[in-house]
Amino acid sequence: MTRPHTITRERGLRLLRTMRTIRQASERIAALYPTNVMETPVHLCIGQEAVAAGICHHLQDRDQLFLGHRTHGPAMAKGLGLRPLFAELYGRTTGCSRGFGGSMHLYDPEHGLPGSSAIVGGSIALAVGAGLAAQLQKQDFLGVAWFGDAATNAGVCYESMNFAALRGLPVLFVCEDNGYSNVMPKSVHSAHDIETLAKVFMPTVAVDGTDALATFAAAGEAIASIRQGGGPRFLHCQTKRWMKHQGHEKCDIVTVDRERDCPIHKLEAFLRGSGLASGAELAQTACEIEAAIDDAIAFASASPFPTPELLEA
Amino acid sequence: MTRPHTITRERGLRLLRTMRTIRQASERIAALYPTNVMETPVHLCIGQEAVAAGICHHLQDRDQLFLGHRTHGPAMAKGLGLRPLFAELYGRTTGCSRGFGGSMHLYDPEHGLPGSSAIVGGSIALAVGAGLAAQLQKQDFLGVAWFGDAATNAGVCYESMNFAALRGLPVLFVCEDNGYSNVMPKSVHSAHDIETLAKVFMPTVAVDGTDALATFAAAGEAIASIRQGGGPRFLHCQTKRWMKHQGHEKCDIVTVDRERDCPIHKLEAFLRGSGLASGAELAQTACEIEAAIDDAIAFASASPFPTPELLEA
Amino acid sequence: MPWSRFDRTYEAPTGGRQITYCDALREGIEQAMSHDPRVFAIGLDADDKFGVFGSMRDLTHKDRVLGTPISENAMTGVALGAALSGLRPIHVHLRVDFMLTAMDQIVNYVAKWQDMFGRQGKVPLVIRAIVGRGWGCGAQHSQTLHGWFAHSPGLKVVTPSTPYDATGLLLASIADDSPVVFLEHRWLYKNTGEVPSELYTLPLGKANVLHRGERLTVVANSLAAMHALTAIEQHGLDVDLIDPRTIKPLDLDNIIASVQRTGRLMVVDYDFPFGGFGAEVVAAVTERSFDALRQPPVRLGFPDRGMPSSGVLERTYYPTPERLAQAMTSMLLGEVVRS
Amino acid sequence: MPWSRFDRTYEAPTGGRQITYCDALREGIEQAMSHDPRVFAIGLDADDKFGVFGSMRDLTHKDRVLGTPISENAMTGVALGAALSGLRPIHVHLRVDFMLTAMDQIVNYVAKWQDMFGRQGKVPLVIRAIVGRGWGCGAQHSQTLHGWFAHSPGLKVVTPSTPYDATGLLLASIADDSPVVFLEHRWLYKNTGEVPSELYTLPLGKANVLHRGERLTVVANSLAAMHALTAIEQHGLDVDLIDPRTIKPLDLDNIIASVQRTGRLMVVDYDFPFGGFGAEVVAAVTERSFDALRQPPVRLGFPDRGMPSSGVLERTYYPTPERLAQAMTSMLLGEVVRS
Ligand SMILES: Cc1ncc(C[n+]2csc(CCOP(=O)(O)OP(=O)(O)O)c2C)c(N)n1
Ligand SMILES: Cc1ncc(C[n+]2csc(CCOP(=O)(O)OP(=O)(O)O)c2C)c(N)n1
Ligand SMILES: [Mg+2]
Ligand SMILES: [Mg+2]
Repeated sequence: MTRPHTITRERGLRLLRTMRTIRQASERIAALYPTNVMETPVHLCIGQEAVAAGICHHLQDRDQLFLGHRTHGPAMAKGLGLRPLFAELYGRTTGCSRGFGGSMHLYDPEHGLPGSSAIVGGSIALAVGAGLAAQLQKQDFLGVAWFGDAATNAGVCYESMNFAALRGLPVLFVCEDNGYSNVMPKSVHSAHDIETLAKVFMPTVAVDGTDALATFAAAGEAIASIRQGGGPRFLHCQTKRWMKHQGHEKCDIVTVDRERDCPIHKLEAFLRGSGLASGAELAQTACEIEAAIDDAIAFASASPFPTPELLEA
Repeated sequence: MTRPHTITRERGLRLLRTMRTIRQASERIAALYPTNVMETPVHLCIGQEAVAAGICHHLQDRDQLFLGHRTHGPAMAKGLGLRPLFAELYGRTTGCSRGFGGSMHLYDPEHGLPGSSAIVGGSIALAVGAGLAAQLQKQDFLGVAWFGDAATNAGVCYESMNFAALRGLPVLFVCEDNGYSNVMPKSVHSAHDIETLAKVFMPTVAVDGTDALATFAAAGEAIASIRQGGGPRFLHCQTKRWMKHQGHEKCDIVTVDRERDCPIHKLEAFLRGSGLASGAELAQTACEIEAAIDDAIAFASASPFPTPELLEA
Repeated sequence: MPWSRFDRTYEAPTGGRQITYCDALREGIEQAMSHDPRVFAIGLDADDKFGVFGSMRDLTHKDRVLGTPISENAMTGVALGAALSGLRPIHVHLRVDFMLTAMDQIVNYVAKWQDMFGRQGKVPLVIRAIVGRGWGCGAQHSQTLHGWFAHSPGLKVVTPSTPYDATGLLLASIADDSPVVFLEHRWLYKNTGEVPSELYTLPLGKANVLHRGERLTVVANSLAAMHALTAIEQHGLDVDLIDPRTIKPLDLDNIIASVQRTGRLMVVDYDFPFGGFGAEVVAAVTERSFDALRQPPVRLGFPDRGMPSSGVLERTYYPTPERLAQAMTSMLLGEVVRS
Repeated sequence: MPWSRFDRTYEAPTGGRQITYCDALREGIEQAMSHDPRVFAIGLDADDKFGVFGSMRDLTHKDRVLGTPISENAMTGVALGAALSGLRPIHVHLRVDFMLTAMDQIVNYVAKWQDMFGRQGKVPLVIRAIVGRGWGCGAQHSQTLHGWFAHSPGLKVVTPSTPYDATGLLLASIADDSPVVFLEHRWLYKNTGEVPSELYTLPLGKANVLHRGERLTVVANSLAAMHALTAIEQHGLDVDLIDPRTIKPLDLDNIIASVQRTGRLMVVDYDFPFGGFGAEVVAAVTERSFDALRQPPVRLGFPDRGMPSSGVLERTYYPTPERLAQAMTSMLLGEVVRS
């Protein structure tokens, strides 16, 4: 799917920076992972960066984003810094969860990350609760539920959609559909079509989740409608998971076309092609991000470990 | 909704007998209830008899019917005798659950009643399990899930529909929609339309659940398709609850038209009008049923109470 | 903070106004909602005309009483999400048994949320549930589960037995910044007792001595505490009756101080016998004041099987004040008591 | 009945074939499925290439190994419904924590089904789950929960510690006509031990004595039993080590007989400390053989908080054989041991 995009240079570069940060941080994690400096199971989202960037660029700090196990990408896009992220992966007190969470449990309330959960599905309900809090308090923040395709099989997902729809809550449902639950393809876990199902409860939009500009545009419309009191919306973002479900290895069951499937390649090609940015600029961005990752890792490595007294009840 | 029915005299009389048995037994329970001979919370289904009769007349003893809290009607229609039913309500050892179940937990495996549950929703999954057992054993019985409109809000309902659809299991989903969850109307508990939702997973048919012949016809088609290996089906039966959610009192929130809403009145009118049965015959049926209820109550009252040793672990 | 809080001594006042346990709960909720606009109530049938067995009828702030579909699991998550987004929810269940549909949210989410992120945030969430019993309700509508919730780190568990405790502990639970499971026994709803009309809280984790005695320490909570009190009073037994009021945190110090005096321990725990609260009290007391015990401790509770429905079986299944009195008397006579 | 069953003595055989705990489980499942066409396995990712950490890889009867969506609650009901319709399901969870999403089915349905209908029917259902630990998995992926399940009447709870027990108890569980929760610790999967190749079952409710000693009775199950054994052997401690193997039914007679000899009791329970299995053993032993105890009993387990993820915190949170050895030594020296 190619359609003409209108985007400012600044927005384009910011989207790219977010995606590159996620990609480069993920690749660094993958590279370091075999050395066991990070004792925590990681679920990388290489290939899925456009979803995080495209959506989170519309969100404010006050919007409450609830994540599942595949946290890194959307957490960074929402504002979690590289230092507190890496420090958490390194199990240090300076980590965003002070070393108590690990990869699956990231926390940064100042950037609207009230926590994430490793039990698939349940955090969807928490986002609906955030939407309820906004409605009851007559405040204009959103609850954002972020989940994978397989989470739509969990009863809590339906219960949450029903309640959000019943009360017209300001909640954005983001289904980051990589087509798999670990090695189980969607056809084996879902009899339903995700959009058909979501439409039973709320307006639903499908988007190419490997295309940052398309995702950004669709998310913009959905979020604007929610902010205007239009009730919950569902964004179905189809994307690809390049890595294995968990860990640092490449996925051996998903065929990836490194050009057509790569959200970063796509956006860079667009930016260069439309004259919004030069190749040198893009290389520069990559370098800056690499330096920031170096800094974060140095910070994490130098940070103290938590002390056992912290375990006292 | 009136449409011409074709039905044999015998089938018509049998449907009527089932409905009358349910109605008269329920009315007797309501009458006796204030005397506390039955120490157990009853959920009567006066007004809903056509659903039980119309569907269960297509079921065999080997078909496994799983019920919720509103048990009496479908249990009787499926084959549970008046004696074991009343004895259970009277808390006697001769009860179908030996005095351990009460109104909400009826058991009669010989008639395909492997049990019922007072926790809304969960038994839907059990019926799917029965369907799975049939499929794995290559046997031709059905699992039948029987639930109210509000049970469609419970996550387990969706999870069950998805799995039944995924595997094409021989399961009939019966939603006995009386429009209420206790005093809460459907609009307050369901954002979705029940049929639209069910259709995401399987072929779905709506039927007037106060019309025994219509229900019988629709159930016949659905069940035949399931038996032919067509996978799960959903029957949405709209009906009315004449009594309060629980106990022996008339409902004060549902408006009932004793002619238009009464499944028994409708069927009797049809049978008489089409010359299939005479008024005298119908009166005779009512009398016979009354005698059977007298017998069941005498049996229950004379039956021994369970003894405390039975409680030993 | 609009939540004004003060702690009174945790002994019951005297000479005051008498209201029912049900009204005491209602008053606590009414006060909490009036004093703090962040407090709201949510639950299946919470907003209907029955008002949760009367405990939430005719509240002033009806706009903050929300009904829900039969979706207890997601609704628990909704309450948690709201608690993380500036509100102080009270999630209510008409039966504690329905909470089982929400155990993922309760144990994996609500209980763990603070620990999981290094205890940086607050989770001001109260889950109220009513414990049922008898009248043929059967095995799925009669569980108590307080010991079960207490097993799970991250949950406080409160089980008030008197109207005074009901208000004071409910207000303390709502004011608490960590999750509290608040269990009310349906059989206590009509009991009356003195309750001050001004707003007060009682500390969580402080036991109440319901009766003073020298020869036996009986630990009992909720309905069991009231039954034990009846037994002791009717039979004039020389028993120290301690109602922990909060199962967790558990006021072991108070219990142990009593056992040090009496040398004997009985726990009346209206729950399944394996593990749980009764086992914890016996185990903890034995570990910490072994030498004070003169006699084997005793637990009384339910048989280890699901609740029956027939009235005659129920009357055997559930302990009664009379049976508690017999057990206490036997124990004081040094006989072996089997629960 | 195609299910041929025989019980061997429940002591481990000697001189036989050595296989891993994982292979022992696999062999048990393979045998069960071969001997009884009614046996089938179902679970999320049960049918994928990883084969439930290897415990179900390359089974002969692949047609009886079914994957499921992430719908653990309904899938438990599906397994129960199948058990009520002529089959003998094994429902498997890759982590015991996921069972929390299914507690309504497990506690309200599976556990209660027989009691609720006057015990007229059979519920031949095994729920297998793997207990995880460590490596930054955090609070939602490291629970054990055996004591919690045991609290609920109607469930048997089995926690094998050796390959021999794994096969024999798994086959006994599958042959049982009541629901069994079967918990396998991931850390035991690579341990090897002697396992006969012919089909055998071990009785549920019979403890195993892993080490003989005279001065202290240590009760420990699953991984804790193996850690306790290591501690005892490495330090040459004079300890009777009893692995109950089934938490419920619990072989109290065996434990009490040991305490009668040694006069001292320690329970190592890798679980949260409040209530649960550890508390039950201490409480039950104290009640039933108070006079035999010479010293306060001791419980060792996890701190009362959710699991941390940082490696350094994990290494404090989780007990080790070394720490168990220290505690046993202190206890034998008569020092006060605090868990
Ligand atoms: C209730 C529950 N069941 C099973 C798991 C194990 N699990 C972790 S991630 C995962 C796959 C989830 O797939 P999806 O929702 O599509 O997200 P993705 O991993 O593809 O991002 C599974 C089965 C879990 N964490 N929680
Ligand atoms: C999980 C759960 N939540 C709440 C209840 C209390 N409850 C019993 S019946 C009922 C209403 C059910 O309505 P519906 O499913 O439409 O069936 P109906 O009573 O109308 O036949 C409720 C809320 C319950 N039994 N189980
Ligand atoms: Mg996926
Ligand atoms: Mg209804």
